[in-house]
Amino acid sequence: MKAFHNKDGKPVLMRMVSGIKENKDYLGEIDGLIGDGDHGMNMNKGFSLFQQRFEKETFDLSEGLRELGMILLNEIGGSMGPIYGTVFMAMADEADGKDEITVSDLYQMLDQAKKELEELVGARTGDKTLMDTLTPAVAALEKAGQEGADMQTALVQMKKAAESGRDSTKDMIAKFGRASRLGERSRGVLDAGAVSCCILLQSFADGIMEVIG
Amino acid sequence: MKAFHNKDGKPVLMRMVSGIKENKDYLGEIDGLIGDGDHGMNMNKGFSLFQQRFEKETFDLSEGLRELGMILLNEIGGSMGPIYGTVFMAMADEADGKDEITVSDLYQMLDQAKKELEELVGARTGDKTLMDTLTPAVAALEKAGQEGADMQTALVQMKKAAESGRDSTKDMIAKFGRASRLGERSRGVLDAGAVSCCILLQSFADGIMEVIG
Amino acid sequence: MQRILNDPDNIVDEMLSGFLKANSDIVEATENKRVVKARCKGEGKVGVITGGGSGHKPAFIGYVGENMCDAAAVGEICSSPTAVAFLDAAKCADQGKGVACLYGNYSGDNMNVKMAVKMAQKQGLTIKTVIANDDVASAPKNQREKRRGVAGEIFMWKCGGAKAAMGGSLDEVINAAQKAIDHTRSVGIGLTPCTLPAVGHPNFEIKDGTMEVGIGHHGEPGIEVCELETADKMAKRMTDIILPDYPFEAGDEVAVLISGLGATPVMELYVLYNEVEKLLQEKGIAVYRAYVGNYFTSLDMMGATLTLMKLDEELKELLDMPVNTVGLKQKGKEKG
Amino acid sequence: MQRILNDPDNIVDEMLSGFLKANSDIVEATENKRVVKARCKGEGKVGVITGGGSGHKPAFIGYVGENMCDAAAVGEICSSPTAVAFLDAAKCADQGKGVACLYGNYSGDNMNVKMAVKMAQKQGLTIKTVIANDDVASAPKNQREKRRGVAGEIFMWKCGGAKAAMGGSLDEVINAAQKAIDHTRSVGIGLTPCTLPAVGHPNFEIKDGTMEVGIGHHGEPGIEVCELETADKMAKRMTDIILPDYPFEAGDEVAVLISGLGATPVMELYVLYNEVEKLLQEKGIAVYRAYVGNYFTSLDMMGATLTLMKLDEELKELLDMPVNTVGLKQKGKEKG
Ligand SMILES: Nc1ncnc2c1ncn2[C@@H]1O[C@H](COP(=O)(O)OP(=O)(O)O)[C@@H](O)[C@H]1O
Ligand SMILES: Nc1ncnc2c1ncn2[C@@H]1O[C@H](COP(=O)(O)OP(=O)(O)O)[C@@H](O)[C@H]1O
Ligand SMILES: [Mg+2]
Ligand SMILES: [Mg+2]
Ligand SMILES: [Mg+2]
Ligand SMILES: [Mg+2]
Repeated sequence: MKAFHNKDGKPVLMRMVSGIKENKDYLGEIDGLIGDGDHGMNMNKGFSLFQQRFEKETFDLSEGLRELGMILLNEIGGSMGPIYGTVFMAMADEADGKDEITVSDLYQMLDQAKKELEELVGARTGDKTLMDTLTPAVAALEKAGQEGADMQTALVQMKKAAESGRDSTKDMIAKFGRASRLGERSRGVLDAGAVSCCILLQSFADGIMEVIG
Repeated sequence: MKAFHNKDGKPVLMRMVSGIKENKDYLGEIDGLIGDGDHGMNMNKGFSLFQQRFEKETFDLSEGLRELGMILLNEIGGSMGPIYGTVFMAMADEADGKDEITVSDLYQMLDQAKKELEELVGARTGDKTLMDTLTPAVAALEKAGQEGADMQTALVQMKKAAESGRDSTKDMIAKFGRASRLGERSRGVLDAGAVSCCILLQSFADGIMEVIG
Repeated sequence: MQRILNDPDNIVDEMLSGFLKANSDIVEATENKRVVKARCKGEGKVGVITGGGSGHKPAFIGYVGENMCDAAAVGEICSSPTAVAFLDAAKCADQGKGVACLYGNYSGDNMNVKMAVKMAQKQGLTIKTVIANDDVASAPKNQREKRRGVAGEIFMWKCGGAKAAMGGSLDEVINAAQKAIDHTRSVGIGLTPCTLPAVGHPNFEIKDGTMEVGIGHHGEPGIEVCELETADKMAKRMTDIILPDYPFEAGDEVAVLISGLGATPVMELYVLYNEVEKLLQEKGIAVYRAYVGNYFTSLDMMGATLTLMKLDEELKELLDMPVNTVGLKQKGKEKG
Repeated sequence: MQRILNDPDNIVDEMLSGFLKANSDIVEATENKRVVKARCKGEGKVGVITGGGSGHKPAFIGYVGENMCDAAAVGEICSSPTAVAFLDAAKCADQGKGVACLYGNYSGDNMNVKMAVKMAQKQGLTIKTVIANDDVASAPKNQREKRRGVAGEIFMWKCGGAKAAMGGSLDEVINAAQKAIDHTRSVGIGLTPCTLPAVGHPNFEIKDGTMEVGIGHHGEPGIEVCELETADKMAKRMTDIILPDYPFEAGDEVAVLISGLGATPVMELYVLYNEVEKLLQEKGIAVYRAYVGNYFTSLDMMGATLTLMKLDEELKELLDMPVNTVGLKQKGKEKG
């Protein structure tokens, strides 16, 4: 399979919702180690709101991403609202108007998200944030696209890249957000945002694979 | 000996000062059981001030009592300032102008103190306050005077009465001051004011006995 | 004890020194170092004074200023000021029309004020008194004269001070202050004990997960220790104690004062106020003015007091008068 | 956790509801339930807004009112308001002359304000910003742009708000606020951690007998943990951090703000002020105005922040302007 239909987006979105809801406590625990312990709660709030409002609606991938992004931006605040809000809005913008979404479309979507995020936050790879998950995931999709990989393969490679990106944060010193105040003491644990970003990318990929069967 | 000289008052006053200073911690402990633990501190403050100012001065009993009373009234505040201030001022007023102080003069001094105190505070015997020490002490002096007892005998009887008055507070329920809020819970321990009053009367008596040799 | 102190025995003097320097636009020192007076005296009016132990910031000195108290006597931590301090405060405040001494019902204060009044008499100065007794939990209704004064004293000072500023006679000022306190009821809930700096540890206990209903401003035991409740239940419990006591009834207009006891975040006082306001509304009682903040504290105690004053036109007018003190600043009536 | 709460997840909404009801003479609700606006708007002036996470009472909503901020965006506890809340606050405040958004340097706030500014642009509304960075301990002097904003924000709002009230243009308001914060330095000392109501236990530790120098308003670690000191030494330590940073020097006039972090008795803040004032005097630095109280808190944390602003004639005039907000009421210049 080289692509999937934009109109099949709903299960993909719902998969991301369950990914966050199931990992609420886990994300809280990780954030508790070097942050303030509220990352699970913060993420859960936005995704639950989306679920409540859209569970019973019909929508395609780009619409769903936009609504989710809007909820995060307009109703969540903190750091996660603008960060993930920007990510999903950028993805929605790129997917907008497309019936079929190819591997290279996927790459465009995530690459645009990454670029807009870079503009918003100061963080880059190596700073122990969600950028460490997102950046290699985007690179993996780019590579898969260039190599002409099918959707399934591309997604598997993206997941792998996201996971090793996430794991790479363990040995880093935090440069942004609350944990950055800890300096050396922030080393040795995963970054909460890198973990939630990985969960989201995994769920996103799993959702698409489910849809394309 | 039937009397002592007003001009010999200084050692009597200094004896009261040491009585309080030596028992500062003990008074604090007792007050701590059903009060706020500051009775030793409060008493010590006033008597130390008196000591600082008058240790090197010459004064007779009535002058010393007045100065001590003024310090308590004007510089201590709380409950102890007016209570003991009133006591010592009343005693000073009664002793004033007398060269010799007889047993019946002593009775007049303490009886006047008791009366003015009664006017100031609501408490009577049985309310678990210093009145339980002072009232029987005054009665003992009255009786000794009526019986024509000599100074020594009268003072010994007053001390005994004060001690049993103090001890009587153990089984009482406090009706005044901080401890009164405890109701039944205030039973079983001595009243701090009754203890300090007893110490003062004992020191007062011991001081006079020392003076009359 | 995690406190900001030098020698605990000097805390009152040092606090006063800092207070006078920081608020020199409103208050000034007097010859008696335990008496603080207002910079703005008003013209030829009845003097209004108060006084009490320290540790209740902004009470008592925080209510000295334009249209409230003219002077305050300052005691040690949780201990009455001296008779002489009350007397000197009265002398500062006197402008030949007599002085109203408005204070709280504690035995030390009662004694010292009594003596100050006598001394003043000998010097030809008239002091009349009102003794605040708004704390409902401190004695049954048929023994109101035994009740302590707590945060309701602020309404007493506000109304007495306003009456004096309006040119009232000594008796009128006394009557206004007495009326204010007679129309006022308070109750406190303690969530943690407080620690006297010189003692260094709490001298009573409130177990985590419990609360003490009816606690006094010095940690005097309340009427009940029960499980810590949510804000809505606390509000219900507090109003259930206060409302029947006066009573406050449908159609009444009230002033509400919620004061933190010192260490409770003000945010939570607003959560409590939100519940109190709902309960009052349900009962048809309208809030004319509300005051929420740390108005009368108990060192580092957690918890809050709720105070209600039932209003009539006179009390509203007195309450609406502008005031400029460290603890209470008000521009006068602006509500619709 | 001995707190006055219902469901901790609703604390912000409930607090806001209580705050709006209790202070309806000064503030009012808007269509966005996370935006509070001033009842008194001023006439045809530049709008001044702020915003930030909750838990810092009276900041941020407590500084909305006459001659200070026109509206504030409200976030969850210790969490930035949304971009839309900042945008809606700006819309409320706008009178056609543009809006100054004066806020603190935290990454969430930076992101949300950035997005709000963009959205506003698309709608033809100009928002310019000043980002407070007065917390000296949060980054070295050569990285001032990384420093957090703390209690010094109050001076920024006071001066920016005054400039707007005086009819200043958007650029003039921005310049005044920027000047105020550029002239301002703060440092905090934490004595106990704070507890987020939804978490239920402190998420960091300050051991009894120690203190954390340079702590942030959300418990961000400071520069040093040392033994708990007496007030005089704390004052020395704080001034030693602040004074050389600007620098403040002999002959300077300053405004001083000492804010409690929430649970420290105000009495102790005056003890600290007394020491600070002495040290400043020794150095020949004169205090023009002092503010001592709970002006910018961190939930139930114990401790205090010290803030100094170096004054010139312009800043004095702005500081002296009368103001009427819940957190700061001032009658204007009265000092000699
Ligand atoms: N300035 C930033 N740039 C990039 N990522 C950030 C930044 N600030 C925070 N993050 C990410 O957010 C995560 C924490 O999110 P969360 O706990 O929800 O917010 P908060 O830090 O406000 O409590 C961090 O693990 C990090 O990945
Ligand atoms: N109203 C009162 N009448 C008589 N005695 C009192 C009264 N109040 C307090 N006392 C006496 O004072 C003693 C406590 O004194 P102290 O501890 O110095 O003052 P405080 O109670 O203010 O801490 C009590 O033990 C009691 O004997
Ligand atoms: Mg957080
Ligand atoms: Mg977090
Ligand atoms: Mg005491
Ligand atoms: Mg005591």
